[in-house]
Amino acid sequence: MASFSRFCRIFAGAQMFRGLVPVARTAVLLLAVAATAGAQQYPNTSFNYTTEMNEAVTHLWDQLLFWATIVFVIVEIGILYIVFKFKARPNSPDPKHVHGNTALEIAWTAIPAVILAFIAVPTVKTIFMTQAKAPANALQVEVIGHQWWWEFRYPQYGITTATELYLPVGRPVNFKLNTKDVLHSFWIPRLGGKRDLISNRTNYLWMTPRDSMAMKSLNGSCNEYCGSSHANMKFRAFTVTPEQFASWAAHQRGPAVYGAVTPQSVPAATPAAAGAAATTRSGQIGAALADAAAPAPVGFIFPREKLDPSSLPSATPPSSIGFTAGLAGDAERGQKVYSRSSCIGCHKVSGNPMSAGVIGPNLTHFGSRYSLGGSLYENTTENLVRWIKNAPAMKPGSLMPAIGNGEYNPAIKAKVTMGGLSDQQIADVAAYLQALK
Amino acid sequence: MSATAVEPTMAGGESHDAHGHHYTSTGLDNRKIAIWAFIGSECMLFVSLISTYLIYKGKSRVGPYPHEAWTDPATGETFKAILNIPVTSFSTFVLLMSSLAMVLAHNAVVNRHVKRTTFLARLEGNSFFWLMSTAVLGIVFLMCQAYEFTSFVHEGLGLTTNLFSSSFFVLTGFHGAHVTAGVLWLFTLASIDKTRGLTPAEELKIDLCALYWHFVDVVWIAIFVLLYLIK
Amino acid sequence: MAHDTDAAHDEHGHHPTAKTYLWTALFLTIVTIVEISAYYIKPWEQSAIYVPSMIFMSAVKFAVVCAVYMHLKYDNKLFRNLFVGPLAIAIVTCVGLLFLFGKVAINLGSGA
Amino acid sequence: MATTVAPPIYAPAAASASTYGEKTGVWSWITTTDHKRIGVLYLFTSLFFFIFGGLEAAVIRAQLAAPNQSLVSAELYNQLFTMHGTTMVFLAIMPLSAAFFNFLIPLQIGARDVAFPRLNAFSYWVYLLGGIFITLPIFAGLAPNGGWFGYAPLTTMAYNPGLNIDFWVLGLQILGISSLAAGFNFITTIINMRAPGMHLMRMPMFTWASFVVQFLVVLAFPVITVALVFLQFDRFFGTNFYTLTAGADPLLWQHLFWIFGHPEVYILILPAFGLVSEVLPTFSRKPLFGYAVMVYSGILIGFLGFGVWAHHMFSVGMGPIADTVFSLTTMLIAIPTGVKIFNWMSTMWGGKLTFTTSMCFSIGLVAMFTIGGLSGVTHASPPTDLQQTDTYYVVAHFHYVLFGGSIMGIFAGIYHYFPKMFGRLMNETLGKWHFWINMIGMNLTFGPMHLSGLLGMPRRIYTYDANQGWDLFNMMSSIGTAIIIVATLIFLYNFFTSLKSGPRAGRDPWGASTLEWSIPSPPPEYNFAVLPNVTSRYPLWDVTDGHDLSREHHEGHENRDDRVPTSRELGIPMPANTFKPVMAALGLCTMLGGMTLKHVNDVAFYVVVGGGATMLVVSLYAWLTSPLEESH
Repeated sequence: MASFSRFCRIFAGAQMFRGLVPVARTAVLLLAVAATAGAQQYPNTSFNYTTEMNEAVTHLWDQLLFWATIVFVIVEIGILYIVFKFKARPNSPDPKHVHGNTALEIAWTAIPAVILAFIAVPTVKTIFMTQAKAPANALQVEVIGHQWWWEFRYPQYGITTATELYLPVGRPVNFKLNTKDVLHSFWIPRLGGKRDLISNRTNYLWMTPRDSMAMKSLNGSCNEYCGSSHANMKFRAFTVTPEQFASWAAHQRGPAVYGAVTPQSVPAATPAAAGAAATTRSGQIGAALADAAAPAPVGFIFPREKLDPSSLPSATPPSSIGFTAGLAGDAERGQKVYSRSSCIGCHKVSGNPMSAGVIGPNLTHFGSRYSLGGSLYENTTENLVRWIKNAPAMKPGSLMPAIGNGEYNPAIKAKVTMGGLSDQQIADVAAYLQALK
Repeated sequence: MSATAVEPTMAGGESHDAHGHHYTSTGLDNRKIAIWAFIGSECMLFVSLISTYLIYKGKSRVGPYPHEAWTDPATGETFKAILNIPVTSFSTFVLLMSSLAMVLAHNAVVNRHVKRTTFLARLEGNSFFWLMSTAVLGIVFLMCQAYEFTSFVHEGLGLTTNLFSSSFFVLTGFHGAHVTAGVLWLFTLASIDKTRGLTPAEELKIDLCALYWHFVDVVWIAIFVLLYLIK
Repeated sequence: MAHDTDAAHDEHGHHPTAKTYLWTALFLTIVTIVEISAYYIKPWEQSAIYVPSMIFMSAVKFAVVCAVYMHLKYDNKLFRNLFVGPLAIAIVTCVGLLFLFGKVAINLGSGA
Repeated sequence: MATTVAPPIYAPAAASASTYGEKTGVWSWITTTDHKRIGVLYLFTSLFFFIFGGLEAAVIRAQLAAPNQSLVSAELYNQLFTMHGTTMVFLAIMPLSAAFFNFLIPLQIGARDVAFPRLNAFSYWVYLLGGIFITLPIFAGLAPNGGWFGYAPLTTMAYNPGLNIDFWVLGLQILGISSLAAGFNFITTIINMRAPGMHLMRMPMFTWASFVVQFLVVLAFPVITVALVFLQFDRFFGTNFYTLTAGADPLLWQHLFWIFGHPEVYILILPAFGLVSEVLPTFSRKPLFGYAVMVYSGILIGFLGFGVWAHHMFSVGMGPIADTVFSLTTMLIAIPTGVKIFNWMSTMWGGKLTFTTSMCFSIGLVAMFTIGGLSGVTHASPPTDLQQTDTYYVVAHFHYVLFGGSIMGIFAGIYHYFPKMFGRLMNETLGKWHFWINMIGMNLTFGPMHLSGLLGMPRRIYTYDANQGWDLFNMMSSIGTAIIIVATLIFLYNFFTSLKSGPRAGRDPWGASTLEWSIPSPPPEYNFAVLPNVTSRYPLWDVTDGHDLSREHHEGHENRDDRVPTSRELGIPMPANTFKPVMAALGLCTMLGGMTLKHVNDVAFYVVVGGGATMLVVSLYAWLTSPLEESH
């Protein structure tokens, strides 16, 4: 007993202060981050002035933070003061038995109520402002959530794509949110405004990226837990100028440059040239996407050098998926393999009449994307061949089955024997897909 | 009240009454407070079930529907409106009468001491008769429900048919399960009454069952209107 | 003792008689008959007051059973509170849910 | 206000006497109906689950310490966070509170037991069996994996065909029955078992908080029961409540879940508030400031708790009107909560503060809960909430509320009531180490989560990419978790060594004011030899009109050889030990748990479920037809 009261005296002084260090540190960090919000090392900050919606929300947040900080400081300093001031001392008298004070209690009921009114009014205003109907001239984008990747459709332009979203600055964009399966949540932290994708319901979310946001690559994520690969359900939004967007859209609505037309109408020279080009560029597995000598796409594609470092996935494939080194892929062969394989059951490539599946991502311009597997891996040939070979081993729960010969396919709980692809065939398919710019 | 308030100063083994009842702060019996808390809790249970039914009302993608006929576009088969108001009106009335029998059973036990001469007076005091009547009326209600369920299944409305059927069967099924539990309780009380006769001091035993039974009845009052009569 | 609640009454003296129970049953039966009739009287059934009138009648029945058969009218106030409090929360929750799922709307013009 | 409590007619408990009554041995614990023993059982079981849930969290934090790690698979990670939430909510914090309900409420209101002692035993055994049922599957990789709020349709058969969710659904049903049974029991106990003169407005704050909590339990749990029945029927019998192809609305589950889920939050926090409201006045040597307002604010928080559920769902698109309504009701709750904070501070104001470990934890609660409360206000505003919901910011918020609030309060309660429970004091030096290390670890773990969340990190992700600006904060959080583990180890060491060899506590080691401190530590099985006649809110202080507050702490050494008389000697009838509630609990859990066999083997399903049901019904009849007390 004696030791404990001695302890109290020692600790009440020194330790009580030391314990608040983490609190103080957190507060300082919070301020530091607030000051550097938007800086490069924090690519996904959530309160910004990037859209009119997020600006309104950020104003509201500033007010909330202001009042919260005041209350925080009053309470915490109050506690510290009380702890030091009223610590029991050997000769301190017994306290008076105060049971309450009506005036005081009314005061600290009323003051928070007033503060809350200060918060409530702008809150309600912002609710109605951010949930108003989208302007008529808005770019319509249908966002469809799948386990575990994002499909984007531009009904005004006849475009269907996946994982990578192009948004023109200065024009409102109205996202129409639906899900094919379970619940997901659509969020681009930098632009603001999270909204859930609810089965059997449609949600909307609209905003206008500021002109100052041109040429930015922004990260988006799924925020509603949706199963095994919830963490891997990511996407990118590229904010571009209206001209770039027009160029991109014009190209995206048609087939890819390579294999853009059905075989019988192909001009004699093109396939060979394109095929040769594809062979050179993927002559060695591991050649990077960017140094390809493939025909330049006719439409705008967000330039690689403008990508934010945070927008390129850093995950590496599991070492368990082996792949024969040094295989050269041939796009023309690959197109044939692809068109006969099970790929076409789920995937669509406009211009390839065999490939009309709608379950998996649309691959029409796959070669122009920077990532694959729902943005889990960077789109390199090395990653792609492994993905084709054994997607479930690359991404937990992947609904795309393993296709490589001899790989274990969890969907049928057996190794792939019938209809599987050899490494050479996979390399060819990869070359074909990479050529789809 | 059967609870005996023991003077605190006398607290000790000797001062407890024969039934082992302890001092209580309100002078009420613990069990009666507990059953009312239970009934309050049951309100939330049934409200969740009823709300679900109402939320899904009219949202079924395929029929049969409760109040209107439906033709299956795939097969051209026609299903009539499924709810049978006359039968349910009858079972509603039966349940209402069972509540009457229940209060009369309670009344009979409480007024055990009254001297009864006429036939009607003796009938009024026959707690066993009223308990059995309540239970039998409860069984009649359950039989109506069983008839209703089987005829629905015959008419093409199974548990898994559509949103309406799932929410309907689970809601009325829950209610039916409550009635079943009540019937078992009533039979238990009736058998005690038959073997040794419930005394006015045991009035609470009937009261607890009665409160439960009436609650099941008022839930049905709500279900009858919200499910059956309002389209 | 028991300062904070009503002193426990000797309930027995306050209980209604069998006659009251019979009259109550008669009243409940009549209301039920009116309810069922309303279902079949087309002008009533299709009028705007049908739903409110049905809910009102069932609420009356509900209240009468609780008050008389469940003795809430005669028993300790505590029981009434134990029942009415949760019931109120339950009803408010139900109405809230119906609003949230668009089953009722403040703007009755749009056809609630 | 002179003598308010009859002086004890016996001496404090002697060490050699068995802890609770005469009955000893494992069997006596299994068959016990003594609320104090059941409280102790709750305490040990829930501490075990608290450790278990903490280990789950430790694995989670190890996985997230750096980007792109693969310590555990995605599937196992999803099971871990689901079970961490489920364990902490249903198997740790709620039953830790239940340990105090059981142990304290009858003592605080001057009763000899709870209203239904056997139902109380039943609650505990159902909880234990349900906890085992829901926890064991993780060792087979079959643990629930739908998140602790199990949003449909992810939990339906179409998207989750394994047994994982079946364990979750049935486990929660079992645990719900335990909580409901306890709820009815304690409502009745508090209404009806109070000692003479113990008005409602004289009840100790912990009892008041518990009283509100029991109402929340009995009103909130039926709703989750219904939601789970729907899910169970969907999975077992093919109903359509959450079947998308039938047109089901996934928001039905969300609304039902949160109608339960929000009151559940108050079920978790209010008992901690109650414990703190016992500790702060004791070590300030002052009555609780604004007792009545504290009571009313507790009731108001409980009541408003039923009107704010949809604030968990601002991102589902309910429309501006619903968002506004739920936003405003949520902000309203901040008012009574703020009043509590200020009243606690005023309780300390002008007091004579002694910083025992329990006092430190109580002050810690006030300081840390404030942070959680303020971040809660930022969620109350739907537009800003949209930038926060389902990110680590929310994770930070509710850990400040639940760890900084509930757990801190429960630790305060454990240090404060350990002497009453076991007759010995915990080591204060170790306690202080525990407090400070825990405080540092907690802030280091959950503080940076605010930032990783605002910097865009979603919750429930098993991995994250490098270059997202989250690495530092995640590393801090993981280091913080390691520090919390150190603190918890210190606590466990302290707890178990003090249990064996802590200094004897005596009747009232803290100079506290409420009834439970007027009887020996640990209390005899009948608690009060004479039911006290209460005339004041602080009976032990008002005995001496506050003049004796500086008295020496009871060391408990005096009268060591005196023995507390048994209930038999005093002629107090006490509930007999019985095995029937255990049998009923076993039957119930066999029946419900056996339902998982539906997807395995039909015959086994019918045999086990039928067997369990029979066992339940038979033991219930045996229980209800046998008298509560031994005949003397």
